[in-house]
Amino acid sequence: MPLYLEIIICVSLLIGGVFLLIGSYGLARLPDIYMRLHSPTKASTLGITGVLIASMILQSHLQGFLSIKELLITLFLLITAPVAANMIAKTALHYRTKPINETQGDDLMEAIRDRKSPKQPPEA
Amino acid sequence: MQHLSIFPILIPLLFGAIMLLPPISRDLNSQRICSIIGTLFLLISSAVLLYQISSDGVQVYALGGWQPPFGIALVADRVSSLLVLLTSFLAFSVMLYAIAGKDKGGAYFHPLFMFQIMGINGAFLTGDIFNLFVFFEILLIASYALLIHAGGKQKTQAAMHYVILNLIGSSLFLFGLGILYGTLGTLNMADMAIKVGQLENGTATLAKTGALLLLVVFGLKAAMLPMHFWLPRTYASASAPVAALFAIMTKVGIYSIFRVYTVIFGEHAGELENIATPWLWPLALLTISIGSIGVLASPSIKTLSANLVIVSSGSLLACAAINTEAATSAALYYMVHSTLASAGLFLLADVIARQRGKAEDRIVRSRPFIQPRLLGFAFAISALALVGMPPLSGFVGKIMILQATQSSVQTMWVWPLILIGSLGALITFSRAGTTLFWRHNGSISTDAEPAKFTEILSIGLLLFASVVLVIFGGYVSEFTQLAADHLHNIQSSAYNLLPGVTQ
Amino acid sequence: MEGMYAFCVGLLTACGVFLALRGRSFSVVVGLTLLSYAVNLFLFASGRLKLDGAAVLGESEQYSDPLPQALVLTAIVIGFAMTAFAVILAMRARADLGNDHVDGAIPPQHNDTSKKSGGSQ
Amino acid sequence: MSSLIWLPFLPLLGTLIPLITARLSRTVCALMTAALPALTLLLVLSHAGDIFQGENFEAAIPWIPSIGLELAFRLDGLALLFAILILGIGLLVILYARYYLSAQDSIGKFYAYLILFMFAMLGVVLSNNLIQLWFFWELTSISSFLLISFWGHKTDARKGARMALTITGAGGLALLAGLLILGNTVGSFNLQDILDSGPFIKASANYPIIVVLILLGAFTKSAQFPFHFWLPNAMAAPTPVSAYLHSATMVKAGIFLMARFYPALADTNLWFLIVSLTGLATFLVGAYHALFQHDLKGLLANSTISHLGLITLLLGMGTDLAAVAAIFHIINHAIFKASLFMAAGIIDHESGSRDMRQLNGLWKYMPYTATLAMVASASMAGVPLMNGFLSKEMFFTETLHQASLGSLSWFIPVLATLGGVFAVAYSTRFIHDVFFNGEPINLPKTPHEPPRYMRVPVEILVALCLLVGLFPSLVVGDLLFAAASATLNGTAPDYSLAIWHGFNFPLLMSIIALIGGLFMYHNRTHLFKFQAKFPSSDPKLIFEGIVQRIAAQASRIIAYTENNSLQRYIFFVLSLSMVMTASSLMKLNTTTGQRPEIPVDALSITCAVLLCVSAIATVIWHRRRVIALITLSVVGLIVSLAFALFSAPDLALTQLSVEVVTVILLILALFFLPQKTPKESSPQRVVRDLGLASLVGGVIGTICYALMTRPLDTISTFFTENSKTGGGGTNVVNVILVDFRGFDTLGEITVLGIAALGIYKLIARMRLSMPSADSTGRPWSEDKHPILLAVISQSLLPLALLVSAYIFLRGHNMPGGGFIAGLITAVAIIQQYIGHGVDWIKTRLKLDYQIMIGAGIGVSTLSGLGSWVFGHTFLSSWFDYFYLPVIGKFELASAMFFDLGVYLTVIGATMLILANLGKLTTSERPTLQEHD
Amino acid sequence: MLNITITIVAACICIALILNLWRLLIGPSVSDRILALDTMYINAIALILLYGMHMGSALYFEAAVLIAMLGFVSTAALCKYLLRGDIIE
Amino acid sequence: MKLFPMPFHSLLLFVVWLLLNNSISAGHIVLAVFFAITIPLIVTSMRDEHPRILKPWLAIRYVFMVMKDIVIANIEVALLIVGPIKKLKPGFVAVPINIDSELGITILASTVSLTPGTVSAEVSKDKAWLYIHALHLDNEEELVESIKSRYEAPIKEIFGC
Ligand code: NA
Ligand code: NA
Repeated sequence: MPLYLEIIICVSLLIGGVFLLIGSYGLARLPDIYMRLHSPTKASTLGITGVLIASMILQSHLQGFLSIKELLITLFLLITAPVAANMIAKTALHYRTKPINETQGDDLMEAIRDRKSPKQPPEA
Repeated sequence: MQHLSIFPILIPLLFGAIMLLPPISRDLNSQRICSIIGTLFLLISSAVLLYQISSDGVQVYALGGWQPPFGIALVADRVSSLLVLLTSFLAFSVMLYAIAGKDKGGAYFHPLFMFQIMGINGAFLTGDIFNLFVFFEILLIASYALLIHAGGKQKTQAAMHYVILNLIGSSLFLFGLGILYGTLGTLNMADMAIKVGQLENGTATLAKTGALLLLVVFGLKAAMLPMHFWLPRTYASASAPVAALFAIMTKVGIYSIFRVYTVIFGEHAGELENIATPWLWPLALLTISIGSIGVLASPSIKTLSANLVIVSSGSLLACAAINTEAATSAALYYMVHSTLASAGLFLLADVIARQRGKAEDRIVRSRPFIQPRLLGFAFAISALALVGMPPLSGFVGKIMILQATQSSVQTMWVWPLILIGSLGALITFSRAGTTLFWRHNGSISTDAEPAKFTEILSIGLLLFASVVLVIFGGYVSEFTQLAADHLHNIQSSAYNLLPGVTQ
Repeated sequence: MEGMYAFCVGLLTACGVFLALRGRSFSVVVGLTLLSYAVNLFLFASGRLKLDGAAVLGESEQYSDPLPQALVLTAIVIGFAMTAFAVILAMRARADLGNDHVDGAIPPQHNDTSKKSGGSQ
Repeated sequence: MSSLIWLPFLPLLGTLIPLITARLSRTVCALMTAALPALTLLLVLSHAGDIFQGENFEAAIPWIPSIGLELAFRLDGLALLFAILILGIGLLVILYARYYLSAQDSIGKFYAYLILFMFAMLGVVLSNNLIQLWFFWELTSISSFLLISFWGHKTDARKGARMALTITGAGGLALLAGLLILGNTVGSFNLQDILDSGPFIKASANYPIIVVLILLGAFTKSAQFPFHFWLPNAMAAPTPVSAYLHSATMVKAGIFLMARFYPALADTNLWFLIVSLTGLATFLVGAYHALFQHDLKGLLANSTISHLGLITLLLGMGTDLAAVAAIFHIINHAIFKASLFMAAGIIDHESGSRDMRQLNGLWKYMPYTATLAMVASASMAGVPLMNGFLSKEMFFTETLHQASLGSLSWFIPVLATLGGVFAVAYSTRFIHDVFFNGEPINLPKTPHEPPRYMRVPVEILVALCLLVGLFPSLVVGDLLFAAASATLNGTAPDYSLAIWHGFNFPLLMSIIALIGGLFMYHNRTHLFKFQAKFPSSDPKLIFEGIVQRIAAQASRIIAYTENNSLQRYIFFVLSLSMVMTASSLMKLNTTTGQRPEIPVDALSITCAVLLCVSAIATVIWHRRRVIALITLSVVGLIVSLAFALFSAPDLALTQLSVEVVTVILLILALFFLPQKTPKESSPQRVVRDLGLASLVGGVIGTICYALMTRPLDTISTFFTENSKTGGGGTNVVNVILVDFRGFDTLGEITVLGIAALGIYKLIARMRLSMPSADSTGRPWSEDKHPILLAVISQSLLPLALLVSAYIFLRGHNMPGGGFIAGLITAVAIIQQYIGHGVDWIKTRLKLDYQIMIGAGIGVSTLSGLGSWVFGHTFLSSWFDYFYLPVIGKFELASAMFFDLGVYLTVIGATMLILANLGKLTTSERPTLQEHD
Repeated sequence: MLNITITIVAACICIALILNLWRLLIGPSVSDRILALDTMYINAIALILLYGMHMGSALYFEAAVLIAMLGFVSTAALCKYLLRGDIIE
Repeated sequence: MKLFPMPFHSLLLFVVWLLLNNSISAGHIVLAVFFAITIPLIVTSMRDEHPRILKPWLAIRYVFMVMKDIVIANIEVALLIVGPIKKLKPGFVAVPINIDSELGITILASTVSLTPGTVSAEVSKDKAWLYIHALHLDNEEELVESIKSRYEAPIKEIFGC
């Protein structure tokens, strides 16, 4: 394998690995569910993309032709990750899971939960 | 005909599948016709198969053309073809009963019935142990579905226990299979029989644990103590044709015990020779005992029949434990007899229950019957058959079993248990019969339905079979003798069943 | 590796068995699912473990034993069918019997029975 | 001699005649019924001459050799005697019953049972094969049950019949055991062989058990003490039955048995002790009880017991002369007892009562019957000039001659005389208390003489009493000699049938008996008072009580063991399996085998940790169901990873897709099941279960380890070698699935299809209430179908379908295949259900899942059947490479059609389950307003 | 170099998985656990791809695709359950 | 029935098939065409009416812009996560939106989730508000404005709604 290829693969792999780790680290570290939501949806998406790119390059090299089917995984993840995050946020809101105290706009939460517009006063 | 030995599996499978497709799937009557034709075909082909086997010898059917031990092979020998014929006859008779109306009350009765038959026949015919597992699962899942046919709390409750216990059983089965494959490296039973003799030390010990796990599984199916608990409730709550069909289900377990522990772990198995016997022996005796106690305690005819199934299982297990040609022959005869007789009683119990209002089939005073003579006669016949009194087939089976005991120890245990068990059955049946048919109050129940023609025909066929088994007892027992000889000698001639390997 | 694998199989089995011995249908079904995982792993292992040996011709030099894999596939499917049936049956039992105890009735509170049995022992 | 074969079956053919002719007049019915027995009697008698000459007739045809059963008959003296009794008295009873039975009674049924019994009884006495003998023996029990319970609506009849059946049935089973051992000992079940090997049998170690078992059969049947109690209770039967069964035939079957096996078994100390003492006890007990009966038939029944005891005692003595006396008494007792029963029946029939406290002074009303009864009764008492006197005299003589009890032998004649005293006393009572002794009290009817022909049978029998009594040699001499010879399996000894033997001890005993009996009867009031001091116990009640207690005990055992606790059942199954496997596993010396192990790496440790922790978490959190589900998903994920790691990509794919569907199913179930699991396991239970679980886990883990570390030689090389060339695919696992072991796969999809059908059945009538709130009591969200989820689900569908097509098509050569493809499609459709709901889908997707299942299984099967056309076996695969312009070379294989069937079935089954489950809740669900 | 990188990345993913497990165990809310599971799916995809790279085999790609597709379905179903109870209504 | 009821999807399927098989052989192109036609035909009944892409070029530009944003967002978020947590100022924000189609809203919400420090939490019943959660909220108005201008506007333009 040419060195430049190996370097590209290694770099993208390392980026991927680091972002995956950060994503999971954030998941473990961040103080409330709403904040935790960010880390897998973003960091992990990028992380997995890194691994996928590395895989694409390596497999293309090994197979001897361009193998970019890993893009399909990226496609799936890009489509589904926001929805998953949305659904999880909905459940957290539904369960009235408390955000940390520093959270701004937490007065909106009831409205969000009930899918009302922010100006309406909450019903009694 | 070369494909004959797979007919007993394919006929029900295809008929079952066809009945899921329109236009037949939309109309109960055409399903009924379809089922009768199917089971009749099955009966005919099984009879021809039996005839062919007894004249030409064993048939090995290599599926997919892959010779055993690599591919799956069906082995139609005297034993399997006899049991397939038994199943087919039972299926045909029970189907006659079902089409009188018991097939209503839920969807898919007919296809499920067919699949159940397929599973049973497959389990009898297959020569591959994993394929045996697959057919076990087919017959089990079909039995789950049939058990809940027509609904009701008891059925649901019984099904819950039955299903979960069998799921545990299936897990154990797979553990056992894993061990056997992991030690023998093959799945064909004849090949296993050859390889098992070559095992040594640790590997042999491991194979033994696998074999014993299988024994538990088969014992569970066969309602061997202490794994019989599920049976009375399950059988008693099932709708009549289903319960009647279930009469053969315990026999599949017994059959597997005979197959596995005479063919694979039989006399030529080296270190693993006759490993099941020390366990089978006490458990068989205890099974007979608990079954007989259950018979005495039975509050209703269906429970009574169910407990009789346990007794017969115990007796058959005792034969398996004795593990000689004579015992196997006795077991085969007894299997045929007890399956048909208990199926007949299950059906009869249903007819009885329908004519007695709220009393149903419980052994209590009730309204009189619409058809007292007919039912009384049928009841007496099935009672005689099941108690094992002349002139019906029970006594032949019983004497064959008694005669099969070898040592004085065996005799000392088996004889009293079987004879006292018969006495218990006699007492219960005489109490039941006199109560059902002579202790009446009130008038004939208004919602009582008389037995329909096909129902009577069905019960009649099953009970008449008992008579035939006595009249032609000589031929039948000669056949079972030959079948038993074959089974006990497979191990020494296993290479004949393995065209794929050279000796 | 084999030891760890075997430990996991054993642990899964134990967990499955423990849950299968509970009284509520849901726990039992979960237990059976765990047990079937264990069974599949066990059956799979009967062909021995092998790294980098997928039984696809031309993909590797030495192939792992494909037969147990085929068996496990069959077992997975059958296990799935059985579990599905058990799950729905549990629901049906709840509907028919009014509770989710596997025996169809909630047994009397343990405190009462323990006193009784304690006395008799 | 083949006509002998037909002899017992002639009456059997006759069982149908009464059923058919019952609609004609009763007389016609009786005559037609009698025809075949009469013919049979003639046939039997036609052989009499030859038999008197010492000839025996035998005939046999094989039946079931494996159990020693042969259809074998023999007509010798003993059989002849019994055949004549059975048929002769049978004919008289048929005539008698014609008048005895009332119009309400079904005479056809009665005659049918009677003839059936006659057939069985003939079978017993004519048998020349042990098993066949037992066969007919049991038939007599059954037919007598039917006869005793003829009036089944009466409690007494039912109970009496049941008791008789139980006792004789139990005896029958003992007899069977005895006969089998006897046959096995001798090595033949032929009667003649048995009779010829008497010395051998008596020397055999099995002899005691044979004797005991066979005698149990004989004693129960012949109502010997202590099994005698069933006989008086069998008196609930119609009197013709009693006259037939309980005097001449069935109760004599036991006696017959002892006589039949006399040469083989008798004449040992054991035999003497058991038989004689039992006979003596029975003789006395019966005689004693007879005196205190108020029921006419009860008196006769007990007297029968007593006389049976007398015969048994004689047979037990073991001398040839005693045997002759026994045979003679069989004849005499049959004659006088049958006539007495008939007389009692006439009295009952014409006066409406059998109670001797009501029956008084009937002489005035029925002098003719009274005369007949008096003669018969005198015979029973042993009055000279009657037949009973002769045999009783012989009996007394024999009691004097035996010395087996040594210095205590004098007991026997003394007790015999005492029995004689009682016999005279109860005979006197039968006459005096009924026909004299004042006026009738409260009889339901005014007594009168019976119809002419009802009396005829009694007249014939009474005439025989006198004829035999007066001219014994002339009337029964030949028959007795032949029967006695047959009994002894040789020639009977010299004996004298003279009426007068001069003054001797036996005569003195008779005189003492006569005088003592009259004296005893005269002073009966004292005796009755004495007897009244004992608490009366009805054996029927005791017997029923015992049976019920046994049944109750049985129920208790069953209730205790089958306590309907699944937990216990599972515990038993697993414990048993552990006992079995652990016990053999302990013999495994070293767990580790020789196979080199794969080194452990961090990745696999991580996976193992994940797996173990989440498995344990599932257990710990099993009561928090959602969380348990989440941890379960982790376990599933790791298992898939493990499959991937250990070179099984197909397994990984399958496990992943199955996992998701399972979780979805479980979530669906979660909604309808209670949201919480209560904590209900006691600590002991938890500890017990943990113990068992660890044991199972430990054993399985150990085995797993031991297996993996041992080398294995498998058949699998065949598959890798033939996968491409024989199966046309490079993915060996898939080729195994669709080709080498396609039959398994066919079975597997059938299972899936059946499961779906079964689940459909389960759902069809399910009535579930939906929880209005979740486990925390929180009302459900109102957002049915979140926008994002709905829209994205739609977008995913085409992609998912494409992926499933991809997976399907590559399966044969690469990981994949119909099953996984099917599940992916199914999951994609489920995703639409989740995103949009059932109603939305219903209008848009019109798939009949049931048809898909049927078609799937059908397609797979048909793809297998195709090979038949080419003469190959089922599922033989076919594949070839084709070339098309533009497209190039491609492969077509029958396995693809097979896989297509799999694909269809999987979708059909999965969707049938999930879509129907979804329909459960489409109706409105209760909404709960939130209260904060 | 590639092998070392793969080892490092594998270690990263392993730590990530352990962290996911940690979150899954401590929760505190069910939503947290679902999120942890979802993240685990993503890490598992990466792990499989990495393994494929390590083995130089493309056989494991489909497993990764399947996790990507099906993991989402599972997450969505769990959330739907928490929200509505009934996932197919 | 139209041959290509969902042209965009057909194209996507065609590409993805070739991608999956890593092949542009004639056989696979035929199969790709086959699936590109049949799958939409099967699926079309299972779809709600969605607006068409009116400006494909704009759409492509949008995609690339979002991809760039994703990378940036990820790095930002990664830094936030690794950095001191105490300094984070999370917050909920209501973004008024003005898109009619559900598809448009979904795309907007997804984009928001994938890009700088925001996750779409909910869409109000009247579809007039998109609620988001920001990991680090410095200036609410700025955030709302950037979402509206950077993402909402192009989406509205692409779909013409
Ligand atoms: Na009187
Ligand atoms: Na629903």
